[in-house]
Amino acid sequence: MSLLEIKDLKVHFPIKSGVLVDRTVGHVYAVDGVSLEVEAGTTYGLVGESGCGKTTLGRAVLRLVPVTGGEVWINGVDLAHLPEEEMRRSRRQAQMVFQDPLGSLDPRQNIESLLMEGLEVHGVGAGRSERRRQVLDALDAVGLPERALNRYPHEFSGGQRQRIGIARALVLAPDLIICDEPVSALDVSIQAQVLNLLEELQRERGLTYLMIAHDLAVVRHVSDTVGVMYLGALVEEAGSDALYTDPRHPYTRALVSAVPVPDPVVEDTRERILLPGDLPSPADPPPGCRFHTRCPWRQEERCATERPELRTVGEGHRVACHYAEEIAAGEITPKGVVGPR
Amino acid sequence: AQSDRDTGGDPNETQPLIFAGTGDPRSLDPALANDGETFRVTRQVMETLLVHESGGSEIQGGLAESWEQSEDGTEWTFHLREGVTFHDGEPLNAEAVCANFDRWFNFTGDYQSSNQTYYWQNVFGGFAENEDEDLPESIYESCTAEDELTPVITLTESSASFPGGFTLSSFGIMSPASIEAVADQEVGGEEGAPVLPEYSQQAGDIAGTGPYTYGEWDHDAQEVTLERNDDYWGEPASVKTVIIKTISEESARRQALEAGDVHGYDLVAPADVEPLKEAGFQVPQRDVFNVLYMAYNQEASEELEDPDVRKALAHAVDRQRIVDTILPEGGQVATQFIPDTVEGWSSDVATYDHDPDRAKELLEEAGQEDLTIDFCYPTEVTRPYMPAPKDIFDIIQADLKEAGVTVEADSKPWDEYIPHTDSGNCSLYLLGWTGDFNEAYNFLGTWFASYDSAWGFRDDEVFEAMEAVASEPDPEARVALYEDANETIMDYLPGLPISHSPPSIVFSPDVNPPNASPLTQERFQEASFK
Amino acid sequence: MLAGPLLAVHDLAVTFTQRRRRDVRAVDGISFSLDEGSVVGLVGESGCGKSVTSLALMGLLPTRGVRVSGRALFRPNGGNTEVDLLALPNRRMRDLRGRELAMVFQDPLSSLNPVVPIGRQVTEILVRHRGLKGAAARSAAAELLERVGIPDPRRRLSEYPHELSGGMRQRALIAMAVACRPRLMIADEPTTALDVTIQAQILELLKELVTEEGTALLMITHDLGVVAGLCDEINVLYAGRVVEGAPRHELFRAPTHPYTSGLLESIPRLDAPREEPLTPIRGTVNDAIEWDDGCAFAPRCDNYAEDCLGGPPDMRAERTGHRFRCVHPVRGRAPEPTLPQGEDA
Amino acid sequence: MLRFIVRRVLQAVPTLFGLSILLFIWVRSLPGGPAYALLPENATAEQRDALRRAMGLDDPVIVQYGAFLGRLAQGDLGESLQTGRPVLTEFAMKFPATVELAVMAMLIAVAVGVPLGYVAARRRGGPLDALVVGGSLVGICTPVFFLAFVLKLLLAEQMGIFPSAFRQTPGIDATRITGLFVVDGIATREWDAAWDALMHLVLPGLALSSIPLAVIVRMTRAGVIEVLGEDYVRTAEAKGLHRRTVRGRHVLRNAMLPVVTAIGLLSGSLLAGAVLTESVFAFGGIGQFIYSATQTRDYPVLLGFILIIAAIYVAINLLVDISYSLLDPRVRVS
Amino acid sequence: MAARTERIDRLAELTAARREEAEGRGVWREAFARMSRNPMAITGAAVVAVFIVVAVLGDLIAPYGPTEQNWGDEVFPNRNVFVGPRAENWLGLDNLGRDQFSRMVIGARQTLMVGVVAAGLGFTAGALLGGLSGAAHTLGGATGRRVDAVLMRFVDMMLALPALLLAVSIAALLGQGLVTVMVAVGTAQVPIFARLLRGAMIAQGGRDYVLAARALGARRRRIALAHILPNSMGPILVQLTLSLATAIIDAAALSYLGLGNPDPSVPEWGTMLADAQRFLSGAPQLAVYPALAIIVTALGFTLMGEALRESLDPRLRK
Ligand SMILES: Nc1ncnc2c1ncn2[C@@H]1O[C@H](COP(=O)(O)OP(=O)(O)OP(=O)(O)O)[C@@H](O)[C@H]1O
Ligand SMILES: Nc1ncnc2c1ncn2[C@@H]1O[C@H](COP(=O)(O)OP(=O)(O)OP(=O)(O)O)[C@@H](O)[C@H]1O
Ligand SMILES: [Mg+2]
Ligand SMILES: [Mg+2]
Repeated sequence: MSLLEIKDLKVHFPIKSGVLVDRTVGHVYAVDGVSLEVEAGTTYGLVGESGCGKTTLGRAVLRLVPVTGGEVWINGVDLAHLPEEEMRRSRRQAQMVFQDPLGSLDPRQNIESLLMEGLEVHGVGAGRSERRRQVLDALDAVGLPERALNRYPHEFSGGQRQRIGIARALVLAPDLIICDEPVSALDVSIQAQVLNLLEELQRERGLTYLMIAHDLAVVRHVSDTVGVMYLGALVEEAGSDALYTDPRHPYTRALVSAVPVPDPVVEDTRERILLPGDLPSPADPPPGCRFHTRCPWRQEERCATERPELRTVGEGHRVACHYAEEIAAGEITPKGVVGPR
Repeated sequence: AQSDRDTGGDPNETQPLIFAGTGDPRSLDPALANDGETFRVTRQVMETLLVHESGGSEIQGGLAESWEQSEDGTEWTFHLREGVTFHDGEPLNAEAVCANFDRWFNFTGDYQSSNQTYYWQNVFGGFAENEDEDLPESIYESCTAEDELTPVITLTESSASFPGGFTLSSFGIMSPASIEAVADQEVGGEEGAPVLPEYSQQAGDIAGTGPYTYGEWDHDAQEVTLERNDDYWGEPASVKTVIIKTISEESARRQALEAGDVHGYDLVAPADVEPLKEAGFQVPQRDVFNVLYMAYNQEASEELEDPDVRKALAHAVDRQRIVDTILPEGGQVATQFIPDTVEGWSSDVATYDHDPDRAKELLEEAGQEDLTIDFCYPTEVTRPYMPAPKDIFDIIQADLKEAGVTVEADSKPWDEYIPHTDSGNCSLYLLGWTGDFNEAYNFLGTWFASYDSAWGFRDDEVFEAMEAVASEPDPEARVALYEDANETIMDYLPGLPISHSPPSIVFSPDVNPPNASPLTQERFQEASFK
Repeated sequence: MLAGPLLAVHDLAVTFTQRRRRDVRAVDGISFSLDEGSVVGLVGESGCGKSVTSLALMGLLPTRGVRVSGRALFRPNGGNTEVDLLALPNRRMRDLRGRELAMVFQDPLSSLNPVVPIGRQVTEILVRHRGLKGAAARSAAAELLERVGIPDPRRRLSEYPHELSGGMRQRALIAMAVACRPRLMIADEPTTALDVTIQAQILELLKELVTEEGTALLMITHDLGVVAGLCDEINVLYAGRVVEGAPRHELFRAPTHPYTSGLLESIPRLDAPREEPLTPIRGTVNDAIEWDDGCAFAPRCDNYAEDCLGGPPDMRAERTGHRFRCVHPVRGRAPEPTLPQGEDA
Repeated sequence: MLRFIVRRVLQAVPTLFGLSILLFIWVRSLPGGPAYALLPENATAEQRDALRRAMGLDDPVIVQYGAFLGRLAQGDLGESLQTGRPVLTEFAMKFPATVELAVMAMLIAVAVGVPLGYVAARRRGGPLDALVVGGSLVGICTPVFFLAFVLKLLLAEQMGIFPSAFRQTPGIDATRITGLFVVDGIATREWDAAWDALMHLVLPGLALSSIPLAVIVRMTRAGVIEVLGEDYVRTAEAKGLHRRTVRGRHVLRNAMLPVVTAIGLLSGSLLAGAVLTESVFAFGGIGQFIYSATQTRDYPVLLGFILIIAAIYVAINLLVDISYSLLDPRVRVS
Repeated sequence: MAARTERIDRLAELTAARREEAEGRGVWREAFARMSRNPMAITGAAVVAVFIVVAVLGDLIAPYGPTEQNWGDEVFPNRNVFVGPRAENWLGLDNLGRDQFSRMVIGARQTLMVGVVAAGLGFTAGALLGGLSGAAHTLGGATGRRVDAVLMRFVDMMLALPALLLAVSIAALLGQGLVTVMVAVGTAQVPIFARLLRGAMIAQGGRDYVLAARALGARRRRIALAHILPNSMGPILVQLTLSLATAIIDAAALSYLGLGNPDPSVPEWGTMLADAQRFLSGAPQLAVYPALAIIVTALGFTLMGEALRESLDPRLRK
């Protein structure tokens, strides 16, 4: 059974401007029709370039940004259409870990009140001592000693701060944790510590993760299923091994080929697909396939006019490309691909 | 900075005399003003029928060489000087004089506002056609030219304001041609917002007979330039150009003088007099022509109805110390409500010396050992008769305390202070008056002629004494009556006259200053560069 | 007929002195060298002194509160005369910078002056070092932009940094760096702020420039993947010292310092099976101890033994071109944990 | 850009309108009143009442406000009770003095403040820095009128270098065109008049500049310190640019951005009337006039002047925003 | 085994030596710790401390009553006879023969009160206004933004009037008195505080920890009061310190314009300075004492404010 089910989720940020009163003159199509399911106890990884709408998607699940359309089902409730107060209470089911470990901790709260806050606002636990026990439990789970409680966020290192952020999410015993780039601000050695911790917690507590990151290697490492986003939409979704071994979408191919591997032997022989240009503006996404402006396999007409649907191309493998099969079969040749060196 | 422009030659011809006043003049037509800054300028240009003697307070002929009044005091005949011409070349004659009086009498519309024609209303009452029901009937009846040089002014009743009123700068005589030229320039603007007519704001439109003519009024630079009238009927002025500037800030005036930016200024702070003198500046002494008093309002505090209490307070105040420490040199302790320069001053009034013990005694007799009383004084203001209200208050407060009287201070800015005290809110308060002309009624009349909420007393003896003066048409006869009135008043003691203070004027060492006038009516034609 | 390496850094040390605080030894005796046309990498975690090293070489450290020692011998114009970059007077440094020595920084947005058009920022270096003026400078600038792959360069000249995308900005910065065909280019994490696809573009561009122009490149990064594909030789830094240096194949094949191998084992690799667990180095860089007390890495080291604390370990060279600073180097891959896990221990 | 300006102007309308209501209520609730301030002590109660009536002060406030708005719509702000001249005329007469003074003060503040701030930032933590920062703080903490007195005492009275009062030597032969004496002097080629007016500006300018100077010094210093730490300055240095290029194009240009805003706001408050300075130097600008209007309860002047000042203030803010957007392309308005 | 523990202990020791230990200290305590090392702050604090002590203990320190004209017969300001410092009157006599030293000492209290009450008033009203607006803007959605816009228009109106003019206006409205001075000077500060707090709150409102609190399910009021507000206090606390100085100086300016506290029984530096202008030529010392006192005190507060600003400013830290 899937814990989280997102159906055709849309988040459009209005762009306001006007002479006397502001009128909406356009939208940033940050998330534009994403559907996905996350099975309980698994990790769904979301990758994509900066600005493609990953964070917005994660926040939309918790309704931290206004949802323009679509549904977000968790435990049989559509969060997207809950009244404000009920939504507030439902936030307990899903928690979030943020990218910037320091910025997401109130600098004036010590760790105890930081961890206690969630319990207090939801009235969890009978009395202070009970809450304190739960706080200590969470703290222990992330590997921080009790004496951390009366310290302040700025006194910790980056990795420790991220542990605190994870502990804050844990205390409420949520079903789902949305991790928005939890390790991208950390050094590689610390990054591994945090990733291991997340995996360990999942094993112990049966947590479900929506793991957002731009580092494909990290996402693949921790996820069961990986979704690739481009300009507010999913372009491919697959099991994490399949995604690397058998990427179907041209964008995924390019992404996979661009990730450097710390091995000179691999690097020297790797095929590189260099995408030309930059990500178009999400306020003015290209018509048709959103990727066609940069796609080396682009075909005349269809790519520029018809927006490809996400369709199933194999066991748990969905892709949004008109020519996925033709590309896989080598019938269409790419332009501007740099061969191995 | 001045000397830079000395190019040799006679400084009187080459160099302007710069004098600083305390505010901008309001109008070049004195009929439309009531403030000293305006008159300082207009007086040099527009002359009146009568004047006070130079440097004194005696009334003398001005444009009129002599004058007579009828028995009942309603007809005033003036004998004009011969050979006087206006700056525009027209001759001064009886018709010209009458044209001026008729013009004022026939003012309409916003000219009838007391803001514009305060002095006309003060002396003559209303106008030919009063537009406001509150305006009294005018006592002006007519002006006729008995002959070429003999205008006769007829009043409906006699008034103690005359002949003094004819010296008022507001009644400066303008040339008939000017009158005609400006006739169609009404006071403009909407109701409630009168705009002064254009001619009163720029030089060149109106001509008088004075030793100076209006040269220019530079509003941007806040300066009025006066140019010598070389055809003046009397002794022509020495200095060719006189410039009157505005420096509203007291110490800025002093610094400007010290820095050589001006040659003189009026209203010297008493504390500056000595240092200025020491630095070589000239501070000619003016005679006193004002009075500062502490009023008792008997309606505000019934304790004051007891004459002993009033006297006790009088004995308690060390008026000599106020004079000694606060007033400029030449200040006097007041024995009565008029200075000795005004005719009618009596040397036989009851006096109340500083005697704290006597004060205590009197209070004890009155059963007011622990008297607590409120005392008002104004802020944001210095008046010529009251250079430092707060300091004066401080001293009196300390004196009263010594006599066992507790004072509750109450201060208000000037514009609130007047209505505050007028409507009887203050038991004790400081106020005073600078005379407009040499006539005791100009002082005593407004205060003691009848019941006034500002004083809150009804005393028939006092009122009768005043009535006697008012109904006496003969100015000479009035003098004796004034002396009686003063004695009556000081016996009754409606308030305590404190002091007479000479407002100081200062000039730089290189100037021969004009005669210092007790009425601050200095004539710049008397000044010259050394 | 070369007289030695293009740049030879000997014992570079940088100390920040602060009032009422203990001194910070950001760089603690770094030595490495760089041949003409070669690509050398400096890798290490945050705070190990990578940026300070590069700034010291460029003479861009603040003048007050900093002590710099050591030598950095550089051969301008590829000639035989050597100058010590660390001892050169400021004025001479200014002449070298931008012409002989160029630098590309990490954050392309903040590294460009936001209120000056791109064109101006490119031309000013041409004006300064190549004496170009007016239209000549502008067309040279446009050529440069074209060279680094910016489309429609003429129009871009009058645009401001914020109007360019991240990749374009970094290209513009690179254009400025190569404007005078410098002998040596220092790139301090040039791709860290960029997306992978853009990173790939930029790395490609750098490679191309290095090969075509013969510029030597000192590549500073924390990404082992980047150096693996780009550098001829790699130096691994820890707490202000080089702990291991080797040609790239050598380094990745046989990482000898426990730190290097630890780093390699803590990154998830796209080409490895995903089940393979990550082996993090425990603790953080803050746990480093003073080199004077012993190996700075000791508190985090799995091979830690008592003799690690006997003063700073010497640099050892086992095979040619491979040096490391360790008392108990990694032999094979069988780490034996000696301290409890968790960084707060 | 035009849209932006229109938008801002339209936005200012309700502010000014609200302000006019507040001001009106405020002004009319002042106790006392012109009838008491304008007439001598001995005026009778009848005379004072008549004057109140004549000035329309007896009508209900709402009626008065209506009349005021009606006149305002025709561009008429009423007449000064003090001087009997239209408020606009009065403003036109007083404002040039204030403008001259404000410009002078601002010029001094910028010309001295920016270099000082830059030097202090460059020598951050050193004795020169401490001196500059300390001096600027003392400048802020000294009451302006006291400073003015000291300046006058030293430079005008003791040394006689500068004149102590007025805008120009009285009686000097000068033609008035704009009312800005220096400008007029230059326009008419009356060089001595222009020079004379300029010399008269020095002391009041100095006194008035103390606060803006201190603000500019400190903002420049903070800005330069911040910019010196920016990556693009390092980039510029890495390009081997000349020191002055780095300083001018890269450091100061960016460090000046917040200073520009500050200059705008400071000019706004300087133009609003340097009450103290103007009165100490008998400069006759709007500040002094407003002050005397509060003393004489000159309602139309208070109302009119303050409204005009508020409008000028809004306009200056707009100018600041526009110039800011010209200087900083990032906030360029469409 | 023992050896191994020892080794670990030794390591821990070495590691600890490198770290700068800061146990359980909040942002504010850190800031104060930084301030206590800053000579600017120390100087400022010392001045302020002396000032406060004098203000509080004025009655005990002053040898004479401030209004006693004990030497009234020795001073004749109109004849330029003043009495300078001498054994019994350390700072000489004022123009009415009162002990200048006693007046200065006792005047400190009034001055402090004016400063504290005025700045406090500006702070309270401004913080209320700004806080409301800031909270409405950050959390109130579309309605909130409208509320904020209206409030800000109001602040704009106040801001459109220059501070001194505003103060003069209010003083004219309220009539003279100590309260007037405090209200006038305080009101002039209101828009500054309001703008600062609103700005800070909007900045803080965009920070991740606010989002985190929302994600936790905290209520808006809690977020505004417990998270955004406390983190936004820095700038206005700095401003509060600076305002104390401004208030004292502005009060002096009002006094100079004749709008100060008219009650002569309690001396106040601003009033004393303004009064003394009259005797500047004869007895400049009468002006110099209060002027210096005002400058030094204001400087004390300003130094503290600036130091506080520096210690709170992340850019200037390091
Ligand atoms: N509150 C907002 N208002 C308007 N636009 C927004 C808002 N939040 C995000 N956007 C825009 O929506 C788009 C998607 O942003 P989002 O932060 O979701 O991207 P992301 O994939 O998380 O990128 P990154 O890797 O940089 O975090 C971006 O163009 C961004 O500018
Ligand atoms: N101006 C300075 N004053 C004091 N210490 C400094 C200064 N600049 C750098 N340091 C210290 O020097 C050390 C090395 O810094 P450096 O910037 O070189 O690290 P880095 O390796 O470039 O790290 P990153 O990957 O974060 O850029 C750090 O511990 C840092 O705190
Ligand atoms: Mg994101
Ligand atoms: Mg770095």
